[in-house]
Amino acid sequence: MSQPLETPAPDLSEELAPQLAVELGLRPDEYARVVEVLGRTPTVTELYMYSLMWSEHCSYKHSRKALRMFPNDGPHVLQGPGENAGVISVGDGYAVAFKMESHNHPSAIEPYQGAATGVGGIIRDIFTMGARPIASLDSLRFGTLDDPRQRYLFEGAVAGIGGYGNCIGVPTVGGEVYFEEAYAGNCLINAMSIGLLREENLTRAVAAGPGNHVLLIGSTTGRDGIGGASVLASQEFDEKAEDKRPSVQVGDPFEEKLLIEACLELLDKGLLVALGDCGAAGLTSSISEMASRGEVGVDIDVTAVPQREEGMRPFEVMVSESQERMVAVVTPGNLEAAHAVCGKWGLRSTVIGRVTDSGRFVVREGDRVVGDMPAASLAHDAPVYDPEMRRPAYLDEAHALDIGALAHPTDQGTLGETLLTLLASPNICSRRWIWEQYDHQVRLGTVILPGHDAAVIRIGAGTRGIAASADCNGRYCYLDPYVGAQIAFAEAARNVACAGGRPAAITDCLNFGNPEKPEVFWTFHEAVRGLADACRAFGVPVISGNVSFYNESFGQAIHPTPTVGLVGLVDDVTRAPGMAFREAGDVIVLVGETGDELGGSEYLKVLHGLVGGRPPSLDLELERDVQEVVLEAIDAGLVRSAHDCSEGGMAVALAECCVAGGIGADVHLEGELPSHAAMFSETQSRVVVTLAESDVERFEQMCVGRQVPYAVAGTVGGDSLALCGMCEVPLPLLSRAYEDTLERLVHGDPPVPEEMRAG
Amino acid sequence: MRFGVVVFPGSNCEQDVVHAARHLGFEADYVWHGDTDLSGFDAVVLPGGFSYGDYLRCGAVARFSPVMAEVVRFAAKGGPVIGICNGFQILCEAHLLPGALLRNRGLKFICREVSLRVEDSVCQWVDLPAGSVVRIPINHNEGNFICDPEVLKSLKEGGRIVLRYCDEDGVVDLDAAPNGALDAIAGVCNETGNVFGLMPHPERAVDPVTGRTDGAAFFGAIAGRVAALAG
Amino acid sequence: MARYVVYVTYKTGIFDPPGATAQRALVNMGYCEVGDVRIGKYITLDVAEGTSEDRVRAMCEKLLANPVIEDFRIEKAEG
Amino acid sequence: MARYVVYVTYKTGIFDPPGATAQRALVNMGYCEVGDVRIGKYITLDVAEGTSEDRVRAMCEKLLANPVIEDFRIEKAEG
Ligand SMILES: Nc1ncnc2c1ncn2[C@@H]1O[C@H](COP(=O)(O)OP(=O)(O)O)[C@@H](O)[C@H]1O
Ligand SMILES: [Mg+2]
Repeated sequence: MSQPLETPAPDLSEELAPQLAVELGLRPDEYARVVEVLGRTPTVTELYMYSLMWSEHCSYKHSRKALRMFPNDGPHVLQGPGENAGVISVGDGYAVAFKMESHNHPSAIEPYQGAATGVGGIIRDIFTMGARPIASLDSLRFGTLDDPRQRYLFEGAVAGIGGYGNCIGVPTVGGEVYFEEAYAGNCLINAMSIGLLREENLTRAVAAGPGNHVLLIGSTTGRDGIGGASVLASQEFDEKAEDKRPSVQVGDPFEEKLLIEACLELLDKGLLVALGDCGAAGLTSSISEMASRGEVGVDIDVTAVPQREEGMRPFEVMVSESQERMVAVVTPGNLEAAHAVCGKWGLRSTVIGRVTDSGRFVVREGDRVVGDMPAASLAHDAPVYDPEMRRPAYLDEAHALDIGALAHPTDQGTLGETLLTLLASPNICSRRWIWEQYDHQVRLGTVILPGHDAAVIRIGAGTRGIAASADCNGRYCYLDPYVGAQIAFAEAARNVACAGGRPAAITDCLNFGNPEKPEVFWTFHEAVRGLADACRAFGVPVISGNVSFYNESFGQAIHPTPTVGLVGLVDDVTRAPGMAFREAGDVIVLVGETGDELGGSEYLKVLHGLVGGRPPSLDLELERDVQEVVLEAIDAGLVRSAHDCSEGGMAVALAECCVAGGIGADVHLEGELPSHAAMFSETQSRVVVTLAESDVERFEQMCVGRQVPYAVAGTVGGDSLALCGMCEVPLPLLSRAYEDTLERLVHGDPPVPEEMRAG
Repeated sequence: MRFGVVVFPGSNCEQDVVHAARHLGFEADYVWHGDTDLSGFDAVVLPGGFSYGDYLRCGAVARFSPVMAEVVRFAAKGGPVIGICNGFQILCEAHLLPGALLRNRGLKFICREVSLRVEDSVCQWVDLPAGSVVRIPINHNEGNFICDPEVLKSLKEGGRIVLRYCDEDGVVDLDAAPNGALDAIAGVCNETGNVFGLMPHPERAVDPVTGRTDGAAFFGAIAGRVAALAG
Repeated sequence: MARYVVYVTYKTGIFDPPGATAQRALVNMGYCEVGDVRIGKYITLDVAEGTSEDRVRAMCEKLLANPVIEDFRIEKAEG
Repeated sequence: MARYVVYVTYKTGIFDPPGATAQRALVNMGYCEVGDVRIGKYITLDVAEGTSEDRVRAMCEKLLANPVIEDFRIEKAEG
């Protein structure tokens, strides 16, 4: 490491520095490491920069080791973890980049802006790779809606996601949402974005070429979000949250839309050496990461940065999290042209420094040096921890629950009512109220709209496409993080398979409590292990992801929530069936086998107010075979509709198919199970498929061929769902229970009185 | 037949309109909001999106783009102009069409396929018989059409109400527009019928792979009209 | 720098969806004493010393307000 | 009926995209004298006679303003 060219004038005493370090969230040993790296007492600017870059949020210091368990390679992988987003090849020279990220803590303070800027951030990660964002998904968790605060958070977050995504013209095509007490003090807002690019346009954020310019493009820099990375995302939530309000950031989707167009044009014209986005830790992270990846240095002058506010200190400029800013490296020869493109789109573009060969990150205010650090030490020398883990005691207690001993409905009347109660459960009912607030069609690519198992997006002009789904049942993960994480993967893959997609790769967003608590870290480690094993079994790599720790309030951690975002490849989008029952007379085949698995079920929660037992078991080989059969049949053009069976069990899955198709069905659920188990058990690896009668035999052969259990269980038709010997419920009742619930829960607003209207 | 699709900063449906037009076998190209030359275009499209972020008021800033003066001239000469969603809002702000579009009554953005009844109008962009029902998606936060009573009267008398929100059977409930629009109005045109503004997105209902094709009629109608004039 | 303040309000008779919704919400929250609620814009403009009110009026007529649905009022803020 | 007027503005330091966009638009339209533009809300509340300012303040804190990013000022209107 070459010696500092100029040492910054000290502005912190040896006594004060360690104190500031602690305030900024650095541990004493971490501070010592900073001093060691620098060989002197850090300046204020340097201390801020290290405290953010070495925060959990930026450095993954607690999770890094565990994440090495994930498989990252596969036949389609063009870019694995480590860049702003992962990229896979999807054929015909096309590739897709995708990633999921959390914005939990900002959203808990200001749901609209928190969720909106979360979308803005993940979108920037995508076009930074040279990809045009073509679809987003959102994965949400709140407390129960009887609490006004939760309704406020839910409404605000959905409005924010729509407000931002709709404006920039990226369709929000899917997602998931759960309402559970465990999230009351700490909602989860995870956003996933998918971008499309030509393989040859794949861009990486690697700075190069000493003498090249560092160009800041987009919005001005203000004091917003200062310290956001460490203060907001890496500390537990408690009453102190109130004081952290000033660091809320307001998103500007219009500026982002211009950034997308300008940056893609800049890359298209080959005007950039490198491109990076300003996310957590602002200029500090984007520039230090670019520099260290390229093994070069940078020299930045904060006075050159367009500032939104008077009298900002150098450290404020360096760590500000003002939104909608991008950093590019440009050769002197291309500077003119780069400015021109930005100007055309009405964007500011300013040279704020240059690339050097010193390997150092030099920060100056005019000609005064205020920071001089090894660039790589900021980005890569953060400590890596090996946290202690301990299996939580609550597990045995929860597993001990004797579900058989509970009172279960047996007669037709109560079984029917139970089905309606489950359909109207906030965790099962239609999410139409959400996705109708999202533009899910812009770009004309959405072939399967929200409301089915997975969204299908056409790619290019032909029939090729991708299917995407985001899934995680936190209750299963609470009861068994290993199996729960595997089920998150299995369900995402099953959803995609039901849309005719072959799983290609996943991204993830691992939401957990405080990793410094051994019990919490154990659940994290188990979940990662489970997810890694599931990925291996399916030969599906993890190409990107995000870890969000410290999701606790008043010492209470959320359910472990390792959300999986899976993208699959669809050869012919016109064959994607969707889940709606189509024509009277179509034959209903139930693929897979139902066991007595009510542990962690929605039935147990809604009917008995219990979260306990063991989650459903998962046989990865059976799961794979079931999905293969469904895919084979879809490819063969046999499948009229396909819907996987998840929360609420087979009865709910069948009801959803009826409601979606506006037609009834007559089904016989065979087996020795008691009715309530046959109807509501959440056994995995099950899919409801409908076919024309003439195709049933071929389909049966496919099942036999793969030794997949199946049952020809009934036919589509009529205006009620009849479960032979169990219950019969009229279609209108099913629809009302399923369709109206969410809106009613959020706001039973009366319609606007006539006299209040114009004219 | 060549459509000129104007691109304002923040437009986000321009590519969809061009795709739809070309899918239907017509020519279509982009017109940058800073340009002032519309020669060579048979019809002008102001596409959907969020021009200038829809900040201040939808369409308020876009209206001052250099290209708009030319659009006004083009329309005055009888040239066909269609404003879709944000484009409709821009046409109202530019006073090429009457009224204004307020926040949806429920204050929620709405993305949904709706039924629309074709009214008996002078609009050159429609050749479907009055009373026909088309299914087309809407996608907006400010589609709540409003105008004062005199204007409404003149719209009715002048056959300038082009589309109304209705149910599957074509029945219109004047107070039941999804966005609260006055008289369930979804689209209006100018006196001469060449300037047409509507909230629904016909370009989203053209390609069978992604759903219905009812939107094709609007492109077809104006193309037929232009071809006829060309003789 | 001089400062002008511009108040933009809906014309009477124009339905104001946010205002109406806020009114309903307040009543639902137990503030039954609330009658009409109207939500307009409150715009502060910092302009070069000596900028005339007529200039500001022109800005309002052209851009800041929509005469079809809105009225506006201009005030010179005390510097 | 009594009338209160509420002014809602972004806290200082909070970015105001609509204001910034309006500012740029005005400059592009030739009003180069325009510096900062901030756009807030101007709310008129008609309430029953005798409603106290404290009640109105509560309404603002609970609904009309977002205390996380906005400040508000209340005025009792004459008449
Ligand atoms: N937060 C959300 N945003 C957008 N779409 C959502 C959201 N939550 C659920 N959806 C959509 O609603 C449908 C049902 O969701 P879900 O019950 O999670 O499906 P599944 O059980 O098959 O995973 C899916 O199409 C999903 O994409
Ligand atoms: Mg599913």
